[in-house]
Amino acid sequence: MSNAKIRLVGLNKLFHTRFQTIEAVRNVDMEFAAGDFVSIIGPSGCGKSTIIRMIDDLIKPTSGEIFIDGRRVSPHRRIPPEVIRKIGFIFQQPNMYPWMTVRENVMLPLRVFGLRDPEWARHADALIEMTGLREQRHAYPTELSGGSMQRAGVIRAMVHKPDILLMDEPFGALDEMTREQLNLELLDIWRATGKTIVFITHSVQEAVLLSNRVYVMGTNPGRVVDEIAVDLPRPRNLKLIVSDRFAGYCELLTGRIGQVELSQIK
Amino acid sequence: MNWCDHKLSRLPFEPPGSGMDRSGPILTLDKVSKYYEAQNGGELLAVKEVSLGVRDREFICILGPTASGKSTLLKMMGGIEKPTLGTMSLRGEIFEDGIPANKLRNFGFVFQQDNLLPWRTVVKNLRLPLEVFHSAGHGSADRIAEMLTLVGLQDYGDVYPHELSGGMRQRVSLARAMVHDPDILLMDQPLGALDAITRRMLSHELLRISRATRKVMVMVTNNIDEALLLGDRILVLTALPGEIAFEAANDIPAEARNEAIIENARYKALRALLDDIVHAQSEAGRTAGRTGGDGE
Amino acid sequence: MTTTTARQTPPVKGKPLKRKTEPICYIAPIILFVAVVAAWALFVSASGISRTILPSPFAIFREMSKNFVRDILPHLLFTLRVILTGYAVAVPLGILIAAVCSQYRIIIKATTPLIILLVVTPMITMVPLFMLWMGFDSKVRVIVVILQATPIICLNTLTGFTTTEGAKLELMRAMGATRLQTFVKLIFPNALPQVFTGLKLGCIFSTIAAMSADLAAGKEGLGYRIQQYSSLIMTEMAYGTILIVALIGIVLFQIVVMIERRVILWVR
Amino acid sequence: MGLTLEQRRELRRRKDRRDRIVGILAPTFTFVLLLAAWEALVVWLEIPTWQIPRPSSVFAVMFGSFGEFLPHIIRSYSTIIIAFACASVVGVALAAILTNFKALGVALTPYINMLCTTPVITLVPLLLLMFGFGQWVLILAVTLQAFPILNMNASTGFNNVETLKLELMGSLRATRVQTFRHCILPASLPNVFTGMKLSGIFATTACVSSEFSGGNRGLGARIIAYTQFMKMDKAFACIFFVAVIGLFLYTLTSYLETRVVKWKI
Repeated sequence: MSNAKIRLVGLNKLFHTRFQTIEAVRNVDMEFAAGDFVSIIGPSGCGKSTIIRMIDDLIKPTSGEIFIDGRRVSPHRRIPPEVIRKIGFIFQQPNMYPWMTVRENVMLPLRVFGLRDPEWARHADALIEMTGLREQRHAYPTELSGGSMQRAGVIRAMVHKPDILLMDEPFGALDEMTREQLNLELLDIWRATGKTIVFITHSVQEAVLLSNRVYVMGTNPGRVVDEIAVDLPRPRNLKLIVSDRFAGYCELLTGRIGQVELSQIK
Repeated sequence: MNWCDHKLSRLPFEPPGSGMDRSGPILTLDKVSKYYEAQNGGELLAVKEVSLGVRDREFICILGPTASGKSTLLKMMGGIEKPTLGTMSLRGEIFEDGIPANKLRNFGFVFQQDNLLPWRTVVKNLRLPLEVFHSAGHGSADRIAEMLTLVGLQDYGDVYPHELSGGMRQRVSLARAMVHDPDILLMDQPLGALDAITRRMLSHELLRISRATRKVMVMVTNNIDEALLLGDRILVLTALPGEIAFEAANDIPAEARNEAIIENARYKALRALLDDIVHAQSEAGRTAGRTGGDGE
Repeated sequence: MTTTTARQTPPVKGKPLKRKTEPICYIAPIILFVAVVAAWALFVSASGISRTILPSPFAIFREMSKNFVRDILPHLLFTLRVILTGYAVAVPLGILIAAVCSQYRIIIKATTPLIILLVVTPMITMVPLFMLWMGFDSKVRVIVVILQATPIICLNTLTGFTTTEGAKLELMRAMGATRLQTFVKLIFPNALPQVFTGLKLGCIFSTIAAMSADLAAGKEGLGYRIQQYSSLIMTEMAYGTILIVALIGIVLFQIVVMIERRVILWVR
Repeated sequence: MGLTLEQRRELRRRKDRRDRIVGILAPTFTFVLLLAAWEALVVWLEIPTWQIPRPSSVFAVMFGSFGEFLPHIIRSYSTIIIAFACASVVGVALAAILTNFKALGVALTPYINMLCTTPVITLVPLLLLMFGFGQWVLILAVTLQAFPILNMNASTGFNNVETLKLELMGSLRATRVQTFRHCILPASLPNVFTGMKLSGIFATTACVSSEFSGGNRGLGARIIAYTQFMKMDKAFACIFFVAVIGLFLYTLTSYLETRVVKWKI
């Protein structure tokens, strides 16, 4: 049993609608080492959201196995609570509850998991401090900008100290400048906490800037088309975007996705 | 599917004054400013003394940090908002108090959130401008079909907007803005709310449509790559109050402006330059004690 | 599952997809109805409760079918006519008042509390007064129904007119649309869901108004018959008539709901 | 506009204050105008008091012989307020149960909607027959009329919560109760409060009309009695008292809504 944090072996997922069966994911094998930062990129409809929801056991796979910390997640029973506590899920839209203040939103997982110990509350406040939301922590989410709401979304998924962060196109809805800003902040968080991050994105620059490895997905059926290692120096910063090696990786990835799209049209 | 060589028939009805004189600018703004009265008696300056000339067949891109009044500027050009100070002129005719309603026939406006009427099907949404301009006569059905073909949605005529994806809704919104054949097309971050791949695809389609239709286009955007791909002239506004901080012609040759624009040397230089300018402006905005609210 | 992007292939021509209600939506209520009737019959026969307190369902059915045409039908038609005429006047009246009031902010501010006052004060309190002023014929009851239904329709329509999205108003302004064009093409269609909420409530209020007018005025109408049956301890007929009243209420309500489903096609 | 959070809140507070002042001034003006017009008309056309009383005489009677109205006011107000409270609790609780247990919900909802569209006041004569002339029979009838509309509104709210917000609770594996408390209920509070406002209106209407046919205590019954004895100013006084309770319930619910639903802009 390799020491991979998450291992997906021969994963398949079929969705049966009234008219036809859609093969969302076929025979996907993926591995995420502890502390790894891996991106999944591909056109819409290639099953990347399905895969991330299968890891989090929101969706049960039709066949294939999922190992988290070496322990097999049974396809029949619900995932045990202690394993769920290891995972933080970050959504595409900020998904803040407008009826709670920012601080209450961030502490929601603590209330659901029943972590009453004041030490957890201090941890939540530290996270709020870290992302500069301190003076807005009693504001309501509707009064915040898109960037700040998504920052709150990220730390909400980390407040119960999970080892794994599953991020489903977290910065997709933000404008370019805020997205660059949040990419850097995410890198700082990742470096400081050493969490395993599974990062879904549409943006090639984002994938190359952030991750060690990138899985390129094809569509109908959703499958892994390629796995590209990105060995750019760490720590990474904005200056990197202008360097040639960065542009090289971007072209490689864009080319690879281009081929996928072409094969999709044929 | 490419609709490049699609022949565009002239409209059965000729909009007044459409014989464009090539030389002078079609639309000019002279020291146009916009004040919003705040409750505490003070005034909020959104746009400060912008002077701009829009020439025929020109594609202008307006860049600027999130809160720079660039949307307000575009709304003033489109007659949605009245400027507080300064005059505007359309084909030589001077207007003290913004573009009057009867002249808005020459303008098409594309909003950031597609702004389609949910209770109307796609065809009916396209009929809306024709009905408002009282020209929903005999030629309108073909005109609408033509516009839908132009944006590649000819089979989606009687579908309701909520059944379409974001990208498709934005294409319908673009078709609706052009259905009454306006001379000037104003677009307020048309691709802002779309995901990266659809956005890239639609920006190339916008380029194709602008070359096919030869219309004057003014686009507000916060994406520098889009501005370089589409814009003949690029302006950068300062943070609030919005003032023209930088203006430059985009000298990337037309044939280089396509999918492979990344390799073009001039593109890299201009991108770095614009990157610094826009970042400098948003930095100035932030240090001046204003956190980014939803961009005005 | 992948976020279902809109269908790439165009949908079937013409009719947008309708949500088919699963069969359970029909079976469950029927099962419950049968169970309740059975339990009721069993309870009545087992506990020997006197007929004047709680008659058995079959007795009600028997009595009703016997004298339905002779005793109930004329009153049924009378009350139905009162409800429908009142409602038919209240709908356009309510919408018209809302349209007029929604033109200027200051008028909205001035009239809304007044309309709310009319809504919260049941007009049926005026029934005895109207009886005094205008006698007992059906004209009075129609007025009561109008007075009771119009404010609630007007209030909901007004809310609908005043909550149009700013961006959509800008769209009309970008085309230089006149005030009338903006109202006809944007404000009214946009408010339709809210208008129908008002119509549904108006329908309920009309039924209640008609019934209470019968109770107060007497001489004619289902409400009066029910009061008469209970005073004559003919409980079977009383329960039967109440079921008829309930049916009227639900049928009128469902008609408005069906019209709404035909008119408002664009809600997901 | 790029305004700091504090500035934006200050602007909104000032705007709200200005709206509130205009919000009070304009309606009072129209109200006073109407009363004055009513007064002038009655005086000018010399309409006898027994036909249409003058507002001033109605107010005089309201305060003058308040003692005479008091028992009936207490009777009617208590019926309405108790029934409204019961209806609110039952309506929301039932809606929560029916939306969580699908089979039960599908079976029961049509009958609750039917109860909503049936004037329960027709049931009052029978209920009195069955349970005698107690006040609680009226309370039962008024509750039966008031809770279904709240149940309908609350159920619509509970069923139409954004899937994304439910998915968040799903990702945290929250139990059904936690999901309801933290996500479903707060998200549909606006629907619940709209339902409560309507429920208040139904309660007032049902109470007055039940008193028409049920006994001699309560404002409804007094209205009938006063009209028979041509004491129109007292009849109108009763109507105004009914308006007071109706308005009270409406403003109470709106006030509660602004306190509880703080996050709506």
